[in-house]
Amino acid sequence: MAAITYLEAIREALDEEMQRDPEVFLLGEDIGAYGGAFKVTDGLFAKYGATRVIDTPISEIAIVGAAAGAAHMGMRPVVEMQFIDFIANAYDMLTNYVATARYRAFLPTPMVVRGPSGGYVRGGPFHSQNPEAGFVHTPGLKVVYPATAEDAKGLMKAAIRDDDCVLFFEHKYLYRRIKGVMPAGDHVVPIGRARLAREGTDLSVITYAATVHKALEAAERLQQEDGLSVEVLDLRTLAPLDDAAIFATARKTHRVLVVHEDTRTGGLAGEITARINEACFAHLDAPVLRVTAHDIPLPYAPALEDFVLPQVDDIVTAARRLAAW
Amino acid sequence: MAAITYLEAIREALDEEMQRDPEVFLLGEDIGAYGGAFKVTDGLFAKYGATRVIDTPISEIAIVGAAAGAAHMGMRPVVEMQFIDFIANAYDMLTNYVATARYRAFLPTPMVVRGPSGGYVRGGPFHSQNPEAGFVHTPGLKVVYPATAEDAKGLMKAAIRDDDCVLFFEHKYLYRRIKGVMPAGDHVVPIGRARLAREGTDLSVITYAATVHKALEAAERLQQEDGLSVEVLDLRTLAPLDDAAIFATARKTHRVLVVHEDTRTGGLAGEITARINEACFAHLDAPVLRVTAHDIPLPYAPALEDFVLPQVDDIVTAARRLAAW
Amino acid sequence: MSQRRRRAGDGPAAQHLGEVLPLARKLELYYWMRLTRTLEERLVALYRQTKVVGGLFRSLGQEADAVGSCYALEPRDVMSPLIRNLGAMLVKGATPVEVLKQYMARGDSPTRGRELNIHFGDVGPAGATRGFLGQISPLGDMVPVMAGVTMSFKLRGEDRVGLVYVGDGATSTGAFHEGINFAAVNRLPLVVVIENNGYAYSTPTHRQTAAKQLVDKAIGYGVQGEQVDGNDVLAVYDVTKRAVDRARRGEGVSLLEFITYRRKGHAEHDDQSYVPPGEIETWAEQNDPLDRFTRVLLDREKVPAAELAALDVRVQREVDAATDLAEAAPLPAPHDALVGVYADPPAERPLWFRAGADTSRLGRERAEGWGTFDAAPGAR
Amino acid sequence: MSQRRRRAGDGPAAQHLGEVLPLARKLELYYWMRLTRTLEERLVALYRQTKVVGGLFRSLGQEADAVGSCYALEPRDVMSPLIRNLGAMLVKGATPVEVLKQYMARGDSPTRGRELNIHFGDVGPAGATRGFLGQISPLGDMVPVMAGVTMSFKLRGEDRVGLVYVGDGATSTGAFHEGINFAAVNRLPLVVVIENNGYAYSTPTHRQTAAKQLVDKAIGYGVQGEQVDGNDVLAVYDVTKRAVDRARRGEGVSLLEFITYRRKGHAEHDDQSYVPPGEIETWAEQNDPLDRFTRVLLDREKVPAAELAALDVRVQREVDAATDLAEAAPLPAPHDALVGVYADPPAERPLWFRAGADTSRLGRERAEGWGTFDAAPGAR
Ligand SMILES: Cc1ncc(C[n+]2csc(CCOP(=O)(O)OP(=O)(O)O)c2C)c(N)n1
Ligand SMILES: Cc1ncc(C[n+]2csc(CCOP(=O)(O)OP(=O)(O)O)c2C)c(N)n1
Ligand SMILES: [Mg+2]
Ligand SMILES: [Mg+2]
Repeated sequence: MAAITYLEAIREALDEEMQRDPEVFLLGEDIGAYGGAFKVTDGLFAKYGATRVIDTPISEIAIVGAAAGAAHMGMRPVVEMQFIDFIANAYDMLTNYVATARYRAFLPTPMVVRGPSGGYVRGGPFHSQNPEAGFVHTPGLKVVYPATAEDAKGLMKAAIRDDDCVLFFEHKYLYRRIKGVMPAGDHVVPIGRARLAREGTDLSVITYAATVHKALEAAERLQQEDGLSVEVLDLRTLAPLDDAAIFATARKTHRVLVVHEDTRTGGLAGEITARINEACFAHLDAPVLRVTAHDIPLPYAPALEDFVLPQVDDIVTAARRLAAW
Repeated sequence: MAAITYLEAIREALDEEMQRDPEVFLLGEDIGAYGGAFKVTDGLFAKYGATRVIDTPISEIAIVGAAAGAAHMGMRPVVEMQFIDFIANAYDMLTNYVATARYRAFLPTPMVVRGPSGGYVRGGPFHSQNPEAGFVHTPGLKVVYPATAEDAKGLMKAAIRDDDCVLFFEHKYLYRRIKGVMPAGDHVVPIGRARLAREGTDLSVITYAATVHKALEAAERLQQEDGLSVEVLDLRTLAPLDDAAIFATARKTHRVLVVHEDTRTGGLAGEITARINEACFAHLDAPVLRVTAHDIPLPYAPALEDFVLPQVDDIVTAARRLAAW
Repeated sequence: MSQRRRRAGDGPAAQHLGEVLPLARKLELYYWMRLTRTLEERLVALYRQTKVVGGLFRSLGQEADAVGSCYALEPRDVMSPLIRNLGAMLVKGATPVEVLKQYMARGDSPTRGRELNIHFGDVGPAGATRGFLGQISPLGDMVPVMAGVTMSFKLRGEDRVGLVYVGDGATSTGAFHEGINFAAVNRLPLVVVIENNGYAYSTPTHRQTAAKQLVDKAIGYGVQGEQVDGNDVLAVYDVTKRAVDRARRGEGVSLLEFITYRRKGHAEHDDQSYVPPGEIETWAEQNDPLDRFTRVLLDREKVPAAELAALDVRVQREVDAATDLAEAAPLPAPHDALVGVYADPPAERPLWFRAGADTSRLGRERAEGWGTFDAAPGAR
Repeated sequence: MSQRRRRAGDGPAAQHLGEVLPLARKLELYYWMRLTRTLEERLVALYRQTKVVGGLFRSLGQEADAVGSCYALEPRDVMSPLIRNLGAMLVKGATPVEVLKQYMARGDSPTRGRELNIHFGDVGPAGATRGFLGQISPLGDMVPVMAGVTMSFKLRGEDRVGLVYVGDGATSTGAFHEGINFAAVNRLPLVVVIENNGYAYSTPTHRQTAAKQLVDKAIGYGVQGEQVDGNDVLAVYDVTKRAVDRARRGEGVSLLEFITYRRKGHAEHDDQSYVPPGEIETWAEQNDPLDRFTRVLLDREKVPAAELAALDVRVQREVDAATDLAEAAPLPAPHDALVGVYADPPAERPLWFRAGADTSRLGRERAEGWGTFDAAPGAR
């Protein structure tokens, strides 16, 4: 089978799930005939019609709330945020209504909220965000953020089948830059399991989304230039975190670098560090270090964006320090 | 001078700042003649009138947005969320508009968003929240959360005078339960500095807000029952964190327990743990441990709420484990 | 498009659907209104005995609007109440014992002690559920959710209608606006009821909106608008039934404004100092919905006073019996807090410092019937 | 209250404030419209040369609405533009060189490379600032912010008015609703302009709202509403000037709907496949605002064609000169990213793994003049 892009993999998952389950439908701004701002839903309107691919007004509160209502009644809505940055507008609806529905009212709310996320694309402060931390912090939500085309498809299928609300972050830098050959058959990647992207023995890089690729590039350089064997763990699911995989790599290499594109303070790296520290303290030969964005709204000019966001060089620098600890 | 409550201390700060600076005004739901749901602004409408204590429609987006607009023009609005839980409705306005205004547009936005926060009061899932983590994670915002009446007053005065947006969380469990004698004169507590609430040598508890009092109670018990000398650091300001104070106590006792009322995953304790781990790794005799709420929407029945939230017993248990490491 | 008074859209000869109700059904309306009031009075007594956990919210003087409107729905329809819609919930099948257990945070209350007061519901397939949705506190949020509920009806071709209540105050929220607009554009079978009771907490309606009347918002959403005397239970029924019928016929959203009055404070603790003197008394004396309807039944319908008195006694007995049951109900077990944040995993584990937590029962905690408390509608 | 056509509220004998403008001022309107169009055409050329960083947004066919409305403001008033309001920004004093530098993300652009395209502003005290506010992307948010700006005018007794633009699409946001309602209740001196250009990205207006017309929302907010032909620059001026005057007189909020048409896609990359065939061509041929106004000037005002041609040449020269300046402007230095998230601390420190970062200059980076790029209004 031919390789398809990360973006096509998501579309394929949506298509297959809509085919499989008549309760699955799509809701979002400009996702119908236009196919969405990034064309993720391209062709689905033509195939499934206006009752299953529904264009909405510019109303993130209503889109998320309506998805929840339909989900209570047994449907399986998949909502697009035109850019994930606008999920902030639905923050109350997601954290107060959706996340608590099962717990406080025993209401199933099987829905997916997906959208183009992340930077490195000169999108400026409102088209580049990585808002996962606030949602990982919210009990009742699940969060995934794939780094490969295979996982993008497999996790989307799992997200749609999950009986709770799953936030599905798609990295727009990866949309058309990476490709993968889809496994045959009903390719579902279970939520909650990390992926060992590269095996190594000297130190571990734990990361997710676009920085998985930066970590892999750094690992290759460290191998060649320093002879260091770097393990790279791609988390894939951010809530619930795969503690077993995180602890296994920490206990194996004794040196851990956590990398993410999100800003530093209050980003996920803190949580991961705390968990490793609690569970693997005796195994650590060095502090867990973090390579993250600076605590700054993401600026637009290439030189500025590149300064704020973590780069391959930063991972190399940090890994060397860790290895030398 | 007589001792006044935490709530009265906040009111006194508002009153003094309104007196001092004609640009200070208050905005919120039912804060005028009624004096607010918790009566924090009681009497200020009578004293300053309808142009400085302004009742609003039920519109958290508009209240926060309007405060920002007025702040750009040189005024100093202090906004009340009737319960801090409803700050979720203004999440976009705060994180996208307000937090970035200075950076992206060089616009001063001196404003305070304050409101009753926290649990232990049988308020259920929507009147008990501690939403600080999402805002500490947002560059451009400052966050304070006082534990004493003295700090409530002094930090409110500092927040109003700060040239950026300060989120001021008030713990409603403390409103009328604790009192303090206000220092004479213009009592301003600088933002960004923690307070050593109790000195100790065997281990450190780092915490803030209502759990400061639980930590102090636990420290007393540990002293009496176990002969343990526990240091308690009250953070007071959550953004920016007082790294110097955090690192000092960690380096002093070599054993750190971080306690907060907020849920565990993605809560502030992870960030604090990561910072200690980075800066004080060689000083640690044990892992940094966390006592937090369970990752569960806060239930209403006393037995359930008490189970989910951290209690004095939990701090004692955790401290003993830490001491025995 | 916006109609200032009832029935303008239905032609001049249209019947008053409330007035033509058979007497037996009118007596049912009386029963629900009386039950609402008596149950709330019982809650006040329990509140004073500190048996209520948290605040107590009254709908005194608004019973007609809640009961009359919900009475226009079929059992398969779905209704989303707010804090003043106890009457609507009772009509939809919520039982006094459920309400009492909720307020007392009992372990076998509809939310098992997780949520407050009347924040509970029972929704899902027609027939199997009673059709009311548990509200959350952030105002306005239920409007988008009900847009989604009714979207499911439309997408599946189900003959079901939704009705959502908001207060005058909640009309100022972004959620209200986005939700009704979304429903209007999609012509969903949804009735949006604004209960204009004069206040949002302490804020009078003219500080909430500059509109002359809230029904004036209808035209801006392109929906049918009607305003009605909310303390006239038959008029409320009439206007709501027409809106429900329109929705059922595929004619989309209606926005109804009920003019009523909140005679008690926002909650029991509120001293209503902000209310102009005499205002409450005037409404109590001249415009109590139960008094008004009693007079209709006695004077126009010629119901013997003894028949109403007998209904009152029946209500009293039911509330007494429910109170006994609720007071005897168990408190929740602490570890019950751990169950059901997610479908998978079915339970959280207690944090390590809770060494004493009994987790042995967690496995079987998530029983198959773990859904809404299974008091059948008949159990009332 | 909602007026379907202009001037109904001002009595039948009211003058057309656009038509009575002196010719010199009409020629200014022509100049601003031409400058808007020519500057955007230059941006297209630069975009094709990949000199623009990010997307390019056009207002082709909407120049009259942006220019005519903003021209009704005084220098001390504050205007909040959206992505199609380049014309309004130019009228308010933004310069072509600022716009070009923004689009090319230069280091001395108004936002020093931090924000995109025309997301920049200059607000503060009257006299010292030009009075336009930098927008953010989330739609609707500027309405509450402008409510606050105008609230400061009212609280301080300043004789200043605010004007905020939203698109047809943005009217669906909660922020729009909360903001205009807040302004209406407080009778703030604010004019809210809805530019109904037929589309929000690919979504036609009838999928955005079920209202017959967007001005129908006015009555629901209790504000004055007027609708006007947005491609008639004098009519736009007339209606806006009346609304601004009302606001200045303390008569509160107006909601204006301008009927116009977005002839280009949402941004340059958008192929407009969703537009019915012929629609764009019809508007281009029959309803181009510059063509229409040119005809008014030539035919009714008897302006010699050569005079307009001379203006066109002047505009061309100004845009050429601005382009040269912008292309020569420096790119931002990377460490410039660290400055000014907060007033205190004035700069962030680079993270430890950025060993190479030059932080020596951070101390003096925050110059006193660190505010808006200080091109004076006269510098245009
Ligand atoms: C978004 C939001 N903001 C604030 C509150 C706090 N609050 C609870 S009830 C209330 C007043 C509600 O008034 P209204 O909508 O008129 O309903 P009523 O109580 O009169 O029935 C307020 C402000 C809330 N619940 N949600
Ligand atoms: C809250 C929010 N949701 C979605 C978007 C993405 N978006 C940007 S422009 C646009 C369409 C805007 O349409 P309209 O308001 O009519 O303005 P126009 O472009 O036609 O001038 C959309 C959906 C956004 N910027 N903000
Ligand atoms: Mg009300
Ligand atoms: Mg538009």
